[in-house]
Amino acid sequence: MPQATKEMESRVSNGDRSGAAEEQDDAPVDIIEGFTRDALHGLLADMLLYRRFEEKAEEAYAIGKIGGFCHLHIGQEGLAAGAIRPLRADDPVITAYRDHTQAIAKGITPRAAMAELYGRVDGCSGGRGGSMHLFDPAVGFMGGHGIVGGQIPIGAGLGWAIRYRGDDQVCVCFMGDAAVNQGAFLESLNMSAIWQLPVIYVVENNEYGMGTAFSRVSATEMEARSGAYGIPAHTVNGQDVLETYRFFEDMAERVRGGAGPQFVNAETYRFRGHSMSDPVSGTYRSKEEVESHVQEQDPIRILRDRLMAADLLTQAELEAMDAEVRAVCEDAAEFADASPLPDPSTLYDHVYAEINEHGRLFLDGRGQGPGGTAGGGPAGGPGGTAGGPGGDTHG
Amino acid sequence: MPQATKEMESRVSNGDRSGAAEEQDDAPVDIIEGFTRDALHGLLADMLLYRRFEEKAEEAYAIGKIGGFCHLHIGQEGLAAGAIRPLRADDPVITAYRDHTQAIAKGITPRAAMAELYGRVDGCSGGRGGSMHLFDPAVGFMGGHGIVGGQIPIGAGLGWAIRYRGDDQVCVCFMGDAAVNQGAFLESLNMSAIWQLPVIYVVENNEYGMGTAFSRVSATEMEARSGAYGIPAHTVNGQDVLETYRFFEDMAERVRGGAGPQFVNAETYRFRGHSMSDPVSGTYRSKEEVESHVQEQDPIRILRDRLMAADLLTQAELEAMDAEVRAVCEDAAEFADASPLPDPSTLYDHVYAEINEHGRLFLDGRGQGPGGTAGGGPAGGPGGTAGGPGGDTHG
Amino acid sequence: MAELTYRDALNAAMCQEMDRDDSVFLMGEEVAEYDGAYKVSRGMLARYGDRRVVDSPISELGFAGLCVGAATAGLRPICEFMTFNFSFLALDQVINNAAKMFYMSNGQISVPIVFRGPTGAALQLSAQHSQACETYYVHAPGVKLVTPATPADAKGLLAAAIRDDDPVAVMEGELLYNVRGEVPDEEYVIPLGVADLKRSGGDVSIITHGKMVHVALQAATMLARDGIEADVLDLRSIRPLDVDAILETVARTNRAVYLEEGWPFAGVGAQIVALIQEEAFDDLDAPVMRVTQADVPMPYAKNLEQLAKPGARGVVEACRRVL
Amino acid sequence: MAELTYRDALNAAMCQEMDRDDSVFLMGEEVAEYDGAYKVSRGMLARYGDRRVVDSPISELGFAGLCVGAATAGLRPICEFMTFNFSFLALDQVINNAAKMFYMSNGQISVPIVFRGPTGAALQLSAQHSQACETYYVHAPGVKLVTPATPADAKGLLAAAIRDDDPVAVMEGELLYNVRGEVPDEEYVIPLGVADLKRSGGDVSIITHGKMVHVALQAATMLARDGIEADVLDLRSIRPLDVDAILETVARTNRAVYLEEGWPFAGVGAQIVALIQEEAFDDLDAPVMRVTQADVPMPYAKNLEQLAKPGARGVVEACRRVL
Ligand SMILES: Cc1ncc(C[n+]2csc(CCOP(=O)(O)OP(=O)(O)O)c2C)c(N)n1
Ligand SMILES: Cc1ncc(C[n+]2csc(CCOP(=O)(O)OP(=O)(O)O)c2C)c(N)n1
Ligand SMILES: [Mg+2]
Ligand SMILES: [Mg+2]
Repeated sequence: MPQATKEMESRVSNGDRSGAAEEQDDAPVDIIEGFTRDALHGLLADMLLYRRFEEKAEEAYAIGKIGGFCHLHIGQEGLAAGAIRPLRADDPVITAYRDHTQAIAKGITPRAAMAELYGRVDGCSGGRGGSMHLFDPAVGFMGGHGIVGGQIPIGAGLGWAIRYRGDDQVCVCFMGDAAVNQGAFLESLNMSAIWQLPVIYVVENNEYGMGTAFSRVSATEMEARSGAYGIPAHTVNGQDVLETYRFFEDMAERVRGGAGPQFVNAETYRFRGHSMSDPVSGTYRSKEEVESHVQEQDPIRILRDRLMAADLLTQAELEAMDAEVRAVCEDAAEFADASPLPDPSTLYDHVYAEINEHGRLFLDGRGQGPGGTAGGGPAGGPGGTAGGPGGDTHG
Repeated sequence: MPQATKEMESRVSNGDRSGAAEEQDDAPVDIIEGFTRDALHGLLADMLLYRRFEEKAEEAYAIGKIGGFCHLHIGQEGLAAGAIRPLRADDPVITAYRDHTQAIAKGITPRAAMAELYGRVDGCSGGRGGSMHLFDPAVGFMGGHGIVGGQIPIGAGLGWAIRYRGDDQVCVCFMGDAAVNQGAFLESLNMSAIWQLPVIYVVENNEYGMGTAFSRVSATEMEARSGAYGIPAHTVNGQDVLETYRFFEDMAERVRGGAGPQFVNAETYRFRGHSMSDPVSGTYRSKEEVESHVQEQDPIRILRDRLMAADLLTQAELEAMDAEVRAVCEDAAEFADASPLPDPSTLYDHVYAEINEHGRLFLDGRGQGPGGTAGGGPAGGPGGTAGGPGGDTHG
Repeated sequence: MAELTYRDALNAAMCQEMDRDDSVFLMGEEVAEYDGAYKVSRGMLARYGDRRVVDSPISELGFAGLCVGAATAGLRPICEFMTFNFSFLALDQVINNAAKMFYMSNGQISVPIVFRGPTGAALQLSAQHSQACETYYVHAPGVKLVTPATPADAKGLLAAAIRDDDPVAVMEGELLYNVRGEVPDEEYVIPLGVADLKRSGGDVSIITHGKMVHVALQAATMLARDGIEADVLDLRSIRPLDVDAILETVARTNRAVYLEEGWPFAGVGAQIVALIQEEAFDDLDAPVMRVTQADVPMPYAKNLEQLAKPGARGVVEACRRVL
Repeated sequence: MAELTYRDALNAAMCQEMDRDDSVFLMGEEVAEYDGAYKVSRGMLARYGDRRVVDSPISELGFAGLCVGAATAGLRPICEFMTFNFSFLALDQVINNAAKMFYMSNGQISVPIVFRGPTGAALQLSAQHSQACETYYVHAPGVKLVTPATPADAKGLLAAAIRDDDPVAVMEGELLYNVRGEVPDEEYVIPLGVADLKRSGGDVSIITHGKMVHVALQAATMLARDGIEADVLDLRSIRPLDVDAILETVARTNRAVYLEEGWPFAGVGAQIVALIQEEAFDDLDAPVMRVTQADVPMPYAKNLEQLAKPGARGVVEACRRVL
């Protein structure tokens, strides 16, 4: 079931959806590498949705509707579609801050994602998280994490919980190429190996961590990084969504079957700057380098061209598809814009899950307890302007 | 120059001493693997010194002269002698908390080491550091560190400083087998590789981290751990001091010559418990296992037997040697015992290297500044009994 | 009621909770085969097996993070740090993940984890092994912190911590493990946020927590010899904080001393002093004094260590100054 | 005197010190080829080459530790954290090694290192990227901490920090980098431990540090409209702490408010309040109030973030309460 067109319907379909058509021998002409025409259109529509969603976010950021850091996945959509769509609804996925399209691929609606970027109450994190912290455990999306490498041990823990309960889910834990230089990588992979946790660690290897080429911060190739713990390394072309999809479909089943942790070097490329404030090209990579990737390595163009060459997609179909996903994104933006800001009275909600009648949890004299009047609460109050004259932000 | 017998003399001889006799063709009968008789006796005497020193410490601990944690190196002396004695005096060495014999091998006198264990003012760390924190930068011994893996980045930094200055020293950074599971290991080795730092990382692989066998916390062999960063791995038998010595003599020169960082898996075995409170054998390793190592893998016995078999050592010579090092250790203990406790008035010395006339650095109202009388200083005072009823200590 | 050591009381709490809830497990260095570096988990591997009592590699950041991840999936990990000194390596996972995940996810993902182990100094363990770590765990909101001083409190507070849906740090003491005391046999919990008046005096309030409760009681005994009767208020829980109990004792005595094991600068005591003067300014007849560790790294030498640690004599002196 | 941005003043300080001392080098993520995530090191790679201006992998624990090691060997590293939020990963190296090595080695090994980068919240960066980290750096003795608020202070304090023989954390602010101000052209240092009275009033003392100095000045302007004249004391240096300057302003005004960007529990403010009441109890006509970040992780939503941050109106209110 193509994700984009079914957007407004249930998202629980993830697990049921099979791109494979091996058993359908009534439709051989509609097939590329075993994907039916519908499945192929679905993947294309998915990636188009992710692309248009982020283009919309880009627009919204430019006019100040979205604030803070905003890291676009544009160029890397083959990995969201290819690595996540084959998973079951109950397979947990966790990633870093470049998380919009993974979140949508896992089942967060464009509305809920966009509203989160807008910092609104209908956002998937209620407006508290923002771009870097999309969450929805109900669809198995465990965030959205801002500390490089910080999600890797959490991913191992999700795998641990699966094994502990004797369940058969698989955790997919994404990270950037730069994250493999964090100690957390060693510690997590080692534990995953000794306890044979059902985790697929996926490096979205877009060749750069901000402005630093991987080759400048590693003396070895990416594939060499997991052997130290006895974890098999695989390389997949993330720009080829069909290859990626097949790989993850197969790998998820193998890990589900007890193959133990895996390490995937997924080759990809980021078409935009590191974050909104970072130029697309500049000191660390040339305009030409970016341009050649955009021309030749765009996962959407690659699939589109292939489908057209095989007469499985017409220009009209493509335009209809694009119009459809654009409408979804337009709707998401309108929805987000109409969604209210979080109620100020909720500021102290969800810091703690359990608050009893004893003791004070918030020590600023305003959050809870007797303070506020009897001398307890001069702290801040609905603050005036914060922070002094404007600065700027990295990403 | 054998270390033990020259104990009371200068310790700066490290660098000048060469175990090799390749050029001395007047004494071929006295040679094993190119070591002269003197060099062989020297290495044996060194290891005997380390052994007797720690046996003395063990005795002193039992009668409460030494407190806190005390981790003995007994059984692993081949590495102190074999890996450190070939180094130059100005080559920095850094290690973990099991540091007595490395410290002595690098040039800290048994007196200064023992006084430190006693917590006395003549200790190499003035009594502030204790067993785990022996320091003497003047002889290139950079500690003595208590956080597992914490010394590894420091070791990389010592290598960095050498490279930065264009000098030709080599840093030897020891760690336990369990330390390779710390993230600091990945981060340090990776930086050492990309910047080609002159550091030899040595795992004293005694098979256990406290009560945990390495095989229980690693899915791979030790040698597999450095390839992820492109750092060559070597294995050396740490119980064979001659092999170890030759290896490090050669490796230090290669690294000095620009070979880049190296990783050495030095196989060894700890004959005592992890620390003083830990039984020698028990839940995690059998009595038999320990006994067989003591019988067959004692670096001192191995060298002794070899020398005797080659008629390069008589029983009388051995006994004289032993008496000599025992005397050195006896002297060290007497020296330590006679050394005063640190002056209480120095409590606040050496927290900061630079104290100006402005501001207050110590906020307890007693360390510095105007406090102490005008309301500033009720804190503690020469405290009564601390901490309540006795407990116990791990190690 | 049986007399138990503090160590065994902690053990009893863990067993009590593991018996009632399969989602509780214990992970840490040496907790299983070795029965715990301090034998707190003695017998637990034998009783629960290696699915639930798990030896970790020496990877504090990693196993703490793994436990946080397992908690986000609904398990209830007890993450033992051999000592809290080593948990600086894991602090990113504590502060950035455990403490914030519930908030960032808008209450969708709770993190019911316990971090436990000894904090503070034992005997001559030197600078890297002798730190009271409370401040690092309470400064950021999102984590709770309890510091049991007696066996009965140890059992009740640890059990409550395990049942709590938030991350709770349980800070123990190496020098407390052998302390004995009456511990109810039955299943019980002590709610977080309830201080305990361990001694009722009325002339001056000694407010404290953790291991220092014993030092405070000792000081109170010394003061009593001179006819000065001190309240000894054991906070037990640092976050949530029993502000009412603090204000109550201060309202009665009008004079207070905070005793803590750690360093003064931005310590727990600083917060309590600030709170008292903010909320009970008019009750105070004298400044609230603090007795803390000397503001130096812990030295190894016996005499210097003794000097650096807060002690009963220092507390007595401080009480005299505020009287 | 030229008008410089805070960013360029920091750059000028680093260049000044690198020119005079070859042992000074800069290491951090993106500091070289990218000219710094916030462009603080703009032009430095070109000027000093990649021996002295070094891009590190994203390995906070590792490169901070490497810099500590280099410092023990006598170099003077400037270790840039892209933001201090990421330095929780490195805290073990800061607290256990940088802060303690000099003491443990009995004064044999000093650690002349600077840790610098922005601390505190910028705009809508959410919980993991918006923390004031001062408490984590001052609780343990052994590290010094300065928090320049203006370009001139930035240049003078950073230069002093680089020359200092101890570990010094220099906490900046993302929202300060574009602030402009007069900066002396010549070489100078501002000694650590000297507070600066940024405004002289006399009715009430607003004591603060770092970015909040600007909020305090704004609050003082608001108060002045109602005829209330506030002292604004910028501590500039948190450790060493200019206790005399604090006591001096409090002695004059008898009323004080501490304004800080971070959380209240065991914050810098708690320490200052405790100190004032310990050492100037009789000078106080009212409790010292604190204005802090709300005791919650920083939310993303614009309105909640605004509400969580301490602001000038809150300061004005607090001042009115103590008057
Ligand atoms: C621990 C930590 N250090 C630094 C940062 C700042 N930072 C954010 S993203 C980033 C680059 C990460 O690159 P990579 O892992 O390759 O992911 P990508 O952005 O390419 O997806 C850096 C340095 C951070 N968020 N966390
Ligand atoms: C970060 C940290 N975690 C835990 C400890 C407690 N501890 C001290 S030594 C040790 C075992 C280390 O084993 P290994 O590295 O093999 O060295 P060995 O003792 O065998 O020489 C442990 C767990 C510590 N000191 N530091
Ligand atoms: Mg990348
Ligand atoms: Mg070992």
